[in-house]
Amino acid sequence: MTKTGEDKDVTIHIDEALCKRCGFCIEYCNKKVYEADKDGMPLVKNPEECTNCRLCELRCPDFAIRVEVVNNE
Amino acid sequence: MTKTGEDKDVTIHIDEALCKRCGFCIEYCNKKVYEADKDGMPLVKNPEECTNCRLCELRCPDFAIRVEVVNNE
Amino acid sequence: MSRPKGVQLMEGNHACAWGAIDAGARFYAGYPITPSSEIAEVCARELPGYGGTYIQMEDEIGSMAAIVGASLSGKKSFTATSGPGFSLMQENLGVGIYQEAPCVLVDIQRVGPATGLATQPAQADVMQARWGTHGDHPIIALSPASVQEMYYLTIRAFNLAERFRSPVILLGDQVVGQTYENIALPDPDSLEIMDRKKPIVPPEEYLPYQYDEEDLVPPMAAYGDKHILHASSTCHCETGYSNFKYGTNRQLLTRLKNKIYNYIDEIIDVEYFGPEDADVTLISFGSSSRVCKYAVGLAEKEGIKVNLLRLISIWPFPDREVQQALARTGAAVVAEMNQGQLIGEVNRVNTTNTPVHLASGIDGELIRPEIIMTSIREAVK
Amino acid sequence: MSRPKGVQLMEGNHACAWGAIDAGARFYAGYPITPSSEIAEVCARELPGYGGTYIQMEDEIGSMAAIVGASLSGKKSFTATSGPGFSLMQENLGVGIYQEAPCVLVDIQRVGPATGLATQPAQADVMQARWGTHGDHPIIALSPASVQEMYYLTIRAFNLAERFRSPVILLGDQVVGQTYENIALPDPDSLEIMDRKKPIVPPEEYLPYQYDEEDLVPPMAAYGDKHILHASSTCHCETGYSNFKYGTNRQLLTRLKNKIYNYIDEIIDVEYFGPEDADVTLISFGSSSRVCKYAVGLAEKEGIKVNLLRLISIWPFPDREVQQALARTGAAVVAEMNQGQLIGEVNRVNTTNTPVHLASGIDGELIRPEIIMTSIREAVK
Amino acid sequence: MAKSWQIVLAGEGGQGLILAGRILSEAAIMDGNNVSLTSSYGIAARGGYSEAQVVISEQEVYYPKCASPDLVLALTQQAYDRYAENVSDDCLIIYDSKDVSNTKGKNEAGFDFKEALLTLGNLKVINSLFLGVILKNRDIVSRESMIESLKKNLPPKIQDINLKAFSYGLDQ
Amino acid sequence: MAKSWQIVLAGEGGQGLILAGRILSEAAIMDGNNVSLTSSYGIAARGGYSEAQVVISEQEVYYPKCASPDLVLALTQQAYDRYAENVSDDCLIIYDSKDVSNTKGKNEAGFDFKEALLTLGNLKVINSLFLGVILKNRDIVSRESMIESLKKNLPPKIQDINLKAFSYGLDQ
Amino acid sequence: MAVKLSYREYFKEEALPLMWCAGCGNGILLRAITDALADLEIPPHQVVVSTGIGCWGKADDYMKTHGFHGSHGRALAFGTGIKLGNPDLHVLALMGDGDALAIGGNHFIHAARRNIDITAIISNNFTYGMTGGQYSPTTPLSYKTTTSPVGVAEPAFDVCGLAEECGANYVARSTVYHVTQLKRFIAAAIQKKGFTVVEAINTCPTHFGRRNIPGDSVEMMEYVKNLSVPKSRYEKMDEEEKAKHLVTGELVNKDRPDFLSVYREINSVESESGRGEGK
Amino acid sequence: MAVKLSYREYFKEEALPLMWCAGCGNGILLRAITDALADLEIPPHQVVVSTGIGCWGKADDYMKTHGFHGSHGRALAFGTGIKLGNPDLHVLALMGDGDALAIGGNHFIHAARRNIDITAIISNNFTYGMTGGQYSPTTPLSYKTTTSPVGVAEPAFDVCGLAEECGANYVARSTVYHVTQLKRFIAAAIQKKGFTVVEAINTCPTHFGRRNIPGDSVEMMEYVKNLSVPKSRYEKMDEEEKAKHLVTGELVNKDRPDFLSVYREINSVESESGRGEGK
Ligand SMILES: Cc1ncc(C[n+]2csc(CCOP(=O)(O)OP(=O)(O)O)c2C)c(N)n1
Ligand SMILES: Cc1ncc(C[n+]2csc(CCOP(=O)(O)OP(=O)(O)O)c2C)c(N)n1
Ligand code: SF4
Ligand code: SF4
Ligand code: SF4
Ligand code: SF4
Ligand code: SF4
Ligand code: SF4
Ligand SMILES: [Mg+2]
Ligand SMILES: [Mg+2]
Repeated sequence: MTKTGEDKDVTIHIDEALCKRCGFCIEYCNKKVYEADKDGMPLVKNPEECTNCRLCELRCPDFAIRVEVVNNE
Repeated sequence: MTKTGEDKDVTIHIDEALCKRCGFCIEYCNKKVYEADKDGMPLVKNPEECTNCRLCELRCPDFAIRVEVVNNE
Repeated sequence: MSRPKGVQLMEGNHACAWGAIDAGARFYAGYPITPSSEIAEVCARELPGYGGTYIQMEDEIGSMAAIVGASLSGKKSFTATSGPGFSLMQENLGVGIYQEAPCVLVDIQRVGPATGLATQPAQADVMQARWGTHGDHPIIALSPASVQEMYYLTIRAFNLAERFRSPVILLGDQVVGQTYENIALPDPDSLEIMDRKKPIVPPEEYLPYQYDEEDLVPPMAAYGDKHILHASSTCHCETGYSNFKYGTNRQLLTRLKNKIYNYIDEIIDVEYFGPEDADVTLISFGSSSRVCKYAVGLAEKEGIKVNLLRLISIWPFPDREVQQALARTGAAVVAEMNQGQLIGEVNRVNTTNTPVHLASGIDGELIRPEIIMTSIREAVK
Repeated sequence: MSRPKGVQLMEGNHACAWGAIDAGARFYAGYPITPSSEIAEVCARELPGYGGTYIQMEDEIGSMAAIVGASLSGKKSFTATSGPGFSLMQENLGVGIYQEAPCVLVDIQRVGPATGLATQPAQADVMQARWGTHGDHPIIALSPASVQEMYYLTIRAFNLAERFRSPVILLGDQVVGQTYENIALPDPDSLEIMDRKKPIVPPEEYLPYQYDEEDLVPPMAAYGDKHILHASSTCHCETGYSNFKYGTNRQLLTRLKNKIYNYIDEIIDVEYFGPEDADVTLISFGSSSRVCKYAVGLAEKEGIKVNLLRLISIWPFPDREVQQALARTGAAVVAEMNQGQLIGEVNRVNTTNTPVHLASGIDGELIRPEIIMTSIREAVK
Repeated sequence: MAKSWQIVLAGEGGQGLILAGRILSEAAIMDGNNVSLTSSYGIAARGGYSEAQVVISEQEVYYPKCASPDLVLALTQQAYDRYAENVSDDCLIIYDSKDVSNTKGKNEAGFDFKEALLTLGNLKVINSLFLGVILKNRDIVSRESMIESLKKNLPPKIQDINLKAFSYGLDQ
Repeated sequence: MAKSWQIVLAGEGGQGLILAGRILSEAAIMDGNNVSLTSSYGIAARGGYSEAQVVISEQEVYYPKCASPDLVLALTQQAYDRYAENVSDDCLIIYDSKDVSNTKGKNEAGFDFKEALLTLGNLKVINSLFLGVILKNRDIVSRESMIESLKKNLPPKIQDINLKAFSYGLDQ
Repeated sequence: MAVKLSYREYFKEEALPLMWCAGCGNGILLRAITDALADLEIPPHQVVVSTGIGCWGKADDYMKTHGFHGSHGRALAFGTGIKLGNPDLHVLALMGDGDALAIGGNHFIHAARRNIDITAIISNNFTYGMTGGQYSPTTPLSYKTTTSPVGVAEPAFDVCGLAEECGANYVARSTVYHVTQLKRFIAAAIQKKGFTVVEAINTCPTHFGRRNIPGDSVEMMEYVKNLSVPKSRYEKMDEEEKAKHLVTGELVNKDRPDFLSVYREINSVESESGRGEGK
Repeated sequence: MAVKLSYREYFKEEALPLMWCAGCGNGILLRAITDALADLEIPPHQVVVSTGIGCWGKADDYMKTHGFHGSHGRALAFGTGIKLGNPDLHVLALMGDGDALAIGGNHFIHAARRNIDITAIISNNFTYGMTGGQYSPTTPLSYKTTTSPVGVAEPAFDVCGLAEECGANYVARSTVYHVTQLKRFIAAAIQKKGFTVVEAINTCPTHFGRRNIPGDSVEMMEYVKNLSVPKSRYEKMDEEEKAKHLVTGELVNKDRPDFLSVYREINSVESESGRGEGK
């Protein structure tokens, strides 16, 4: 149920079961990381652009996004 | 029950049954028209000083004072 | 939206609002609460078109206050709420009773206490409707069982309010409030509408609480009339002004009670359903009573003869009718959506010591026929 | 002022406040109202010295809310009011019942409805105490008849609140509240004081509404404890969190009722006065019951043998005790300062069809002995 | 039956009737009795009718009001009228002979409180004065207890004048 | 006994179940019947379980709920499970064959609503579609009334596509 | 013949004597109100006084206009229904500080926000007089009352500031000492459409005075007099001085449309555009 | 070992999915609160959330701290008892605009006046979401709701202005769009003693949005974003422009002593001077 866009040091998890297709993440990512599928579900299309600002996670009203830094440990 | 201080054109009626001896009329008449008897009841002592400002009537909390202009009709 | 014409599918709450409008209500004050809010919504939309006013108050206390105020200004006024709001309205309901302000309070019951189950039905405000406000007071309450009755009993509530100069409670529940059923609104001109008695004496002679001996109800001026209306929440005499003399209180409380209890036959409204001779009598009201009718059929299939006494008016309690029903049949079941409220009243008048069983629906849904059947079976055991 | 020592002349309201303090109350929230305000005044003066807090809220709604909140923070808390305020407290009283927040609500009854006679006694909130808040709920209420009892029953109210995890109502009236009588406060150490059960499981295992089967009462953590306390006014399961599953509501309402009604013997408290065999049994409570004792003597002089069943606890209603009393004597008089409230309950349990007369004191003063005597004479006719 | 007293102190607000009731009640408690003290007053915050009722008994007090007073103090005509018709013949009425003019004349004693107060030189000690007068007429409580109660209930600086007023009443 | 129908439309929020109940009910009224329509939904504002119950009868409707449904539409597994076990054998269950996988298999009909909707080219007409499927299986109301009711309850600009969906359901 | 009306047209003389204590300013305020009504020549039957519960709440007993004596704190809520029930009425809500700002605070702020056409006349005596002198939301910090025997721990509301913040059209403060000013403000408030507030600083020698002001009624009146300062002087004070005083004068005077005007306008636009077909 | 806490210490993950609608900002606000608590490293058992009744009032269902879910509009009144019952607690009152300002308005102004040490976090979505979208005291004038089908006739409260007028120590406004600012304000409010208010302008696409904002959740969020302007920009606006916007930022930040400090000080002075002899 989790879509992962993996690149550089950031992983973005989207919990499809939690996502209610509000479109906030898609609209408000400055880096246009997301795109909507035909159902309105966000797909991680440009993970390489992600700056790990985590605003999408904080703005997701349904706790459906997790932005994780992987290589930073 | 009504004490009358008559002079010039002003008559001052005080309803003794209504008066609760608060002392406002005595204290706040600029012309010192009233004096207290030993019970605290206002007596019209200097009616000739009265300017008919009617403040004592308006400030009497018990509707006990009536200041009337007699000769003005 | 205009007044619905012809046979309609209509929600009970909408039927209530239209009943009020047809009864002449021109003022609604309320505070939204599930499952009653649709009444407010219809009023907000429709009243301006009738020259009336909708106001959403800051809370239910203010809502009840506003309808009492508007009543004294000569308007037919009402409010609608549910349990939590009903609790908040109690103080000013008492003011309305005491000042004899005709108005209607609609309580669409849901599961309580507290927030409980906000969207689910119950009938657990029955005793509160009678006793919720402090001090001695009578009350009139009606209990509709269908969308049809939401309409007609709302009109009746206004009529009784005007007739008795008293707040009247329409005690619905989530089922009758939010079920959609077919209904045809009648021609408004065909309705019998009552209006408060106005004073006939000249203004100088008018005493707002001087009552007619014939019915104990004082003719009622409105604010703005030359007949001066003084209404007080404090013990008062015929003048309406406070009066603390020995005897005034007894006189006032006694009249307030008698003006209703002496004319109880104008209020009491019950329905008998099923065979006259039965093994068990069901006693019920509101949406539960429909399920009772259904259960009468089920019981028949099981070979048990059951009839139903449905209380359409529940306060004042129809002592005589219940007593007779208890005496006639050897066993009774009270079906209600609570832990046992009306059953206390039934037992109060149960001079025949008829065994009375409780069918108690507290599952946050319309009481299931099976619950009633279980009690019926117990009763004939 | 320090704690009064020795035999004292003390007002009932003061005795109530001292009872609360001696019971361990350390939080009072209220809104002044005649004839209860002296309770607030003593608390305002004394609580700080006991490390407690007095707060005057903006209204009675807030007062009731605050004592429920403080209760969950681990404090014994209470409020005092009279009719109008009692009406306003009903909604949040229901929250306290539902969340099982031990606390005490003192209602010093005056004449209602509405403002009525603010300084005069009545006992017309009896039924309101039982049914004033919406929805199904049980309640415990005690009714003191003297300054002494204002003290001791306040302590008992707190003890019952803690024992049953429930709000308890002390239903006084203007007479017991504002009469001065001789009283000696006992050594506080000599008193039996109950405290709520605390959880014994480790914090991770604690479920705030998981109850002990033995008494149906859940052990109670306090806010600030590592045992997380979640209290909800919405239908909830053992976790305290909202739960809307079929069955949860029935389970919760049933437990709330049973936790009290299954242990009713720990609550019921009555006094028998006068000869065992009598022509008439008086049934009364609170200040009226004192007048009944007086009337017992008057009747004796007239050659009528009268005894009294005094209800010290009035809710839950002592069905059995009243039933027995009605069965034992052939006639009963219910004496109360209202238009007939307790008498309804008496009749509810009157399976012997004993004639029950009402002695109704609604003159805004302590019921006169003569009113009771008239009913006694009627009863023996 | 056990010894008991029902005393009504009636007049108007500001005459210290309720304080007097308290002083009398506490004295009775010192004597070892049970006491009920109730008071009532009209809605008017000041002035207007006011009264205190004291029931004193060796037994438990059931009815805390004075159903059949043994003694009524009436400082105004209104107070007098309220009771004169209804009390039993055994009840002593002490009334203010200046304020109360219509009296029935049986088992009662007039007293000129105003004059006594002028003699005492203080208008505010009326309650100590009438307590003295009452005790002079009826031994409701012991004089020692009364004096102790007066001391307990009055601020030190006005105790002397009040005790003097009390003695004065007692001596009339 | 008089002719009567108990129909349950069950699924989740957003599937237009309650509007469908309304359309069905109004059609039944046009046919001259009595109707009760009730709906219930979970506390979740969106998504979550949702259902409409329609009782249609020539007689007065006493019990406004479906005590023994004649037809259940189940658009989700949850909806199916809620009823499958409890309904009588006479009750027809129409279920979404894509969403509902565990079925009991007796007196029931699966239908692939999603596919039909894709064919129709509009995901929002599901309620008109299933009303068609229902009418195809059981003559609850007349087709004329149903069409009139659909027209009455839908905004003009989406009427055509909904009527198309209804016919599509009816033809399957 | 335009005879000037007297306050006696509104004042119920036969109800004298007033129930209030000696030195209580309620009578002065009552006189100012009835004088203002007389000046405005509003027929008594076009006036409704809606009173709260409290000493000041007893004012209706002395008024010959229409009267409503409701529950504590709700004068504005009842008044809202009265006004909307008959928009031609002049509705005066007579409230104590407890009525208006303790239990009734919510109605107060909402009435101001809505700008309902009612005149609130608040007797602020800094205490709950009727119930025996407990502290109120206007009792000055650290003052003594029966429920703050060592001093109240809560700062007081600025009644006029609150009314202004919430949107009242007219807000003025005067005192029972400044009787002519008081009457003037009351008359102005009644004339103004929308929600209007006159706060009258009042004496309560019996309770507030007794515990805080050594002396008698006159001392209490002196306190009221000295507490209040006109805007011109107030503005020149430093913060510390300001905190010890209350500014008097007309503090707000504007003409936002009142609730009913807005309500009617909004709803008529609509019915013109075809909805609200009901007759 | 000082491991930085995660919002998961406060957030009840097992309660997911949230009951709120798609595009409802309540979840964003919840995240901001739990993040703020984590930043402040306050142990969960020292926190009580007191919620009202409404969509936002359901927030306690998702919190692992102590929780109180009371009656509509009373979160602050229950919270006052909770706080005074155990002054060591951090009490957060989570209220909708209806909770805080309609039925609960009185508790709000009094809590601010008293300066009771509670943090009020208000989700202002301009409507009663839970009951189906009726107008609230923050619905902007002339906007449509189910009970104002042609537009509401009442002007809206300025929530922050009201809090300031009544005396709150800290008042800030942000939006669910400005998530980092929102968290910062919440953290500051929790840290500050006394009554503190954070107003979070929120989305309600289902009700407020549906009737007033053509489009979907994103359009609703755009509305919220565009409605709000920072202080610096706001101050440069003319009155007309101001009326169409809501200023965001920290609007009040001061340090009046809180209620309990004053209460304790006043009462201790007294007990030193000999009264309050009770143990
Ligand atoms: C619901 C309710 N709570 C409390 C009271 C008791 N009560 C009567 S008047 C009053 C306060 C009066 O104060 P205020 O409004 O300032 O008027 P004042 O007496 O000072 O003129 C209170 C608390 C009541 N009557 N009703
Ligand atoms: C006393 C009472 N009145 C009314 C209600 C019904 N009610 C529940 S939530 C609510 C309003 C919710 O609006 P708001 O506080 O703004 O929260 P939102 O749902 O918008 O988050 C109302 C009126 C209630 N539960 N209790
Ligand atoms: S913000 Fe969250 S809920 Fe909204 S579309 Fe993105 S992942 Fe889904
Ligand atoms: S973390 Fe920032 S940049 Fe990365 S996807 Fe989210 S919003 Fe876009
Ligand atoms: S002002 Fe009035 S009441 Fe006061 S002393 Fe003068 S006359 Fe008497
Ligand atoms: S009218 Fe004026 S001058 Fe004359 S007595 Fe009165 S206050 Fe004094
Ligand atoms: S108590 Fe105070 S406000 Fe009340 S009448 Fe007396 S002086 Fe006036
Ligand atoms: S109705 Fe509005 S506030 Fe409620 S959950 Fe839906 S979007 Fe959120
Ligand atoms: Mg006051
Ligand atoms: Mg909201």
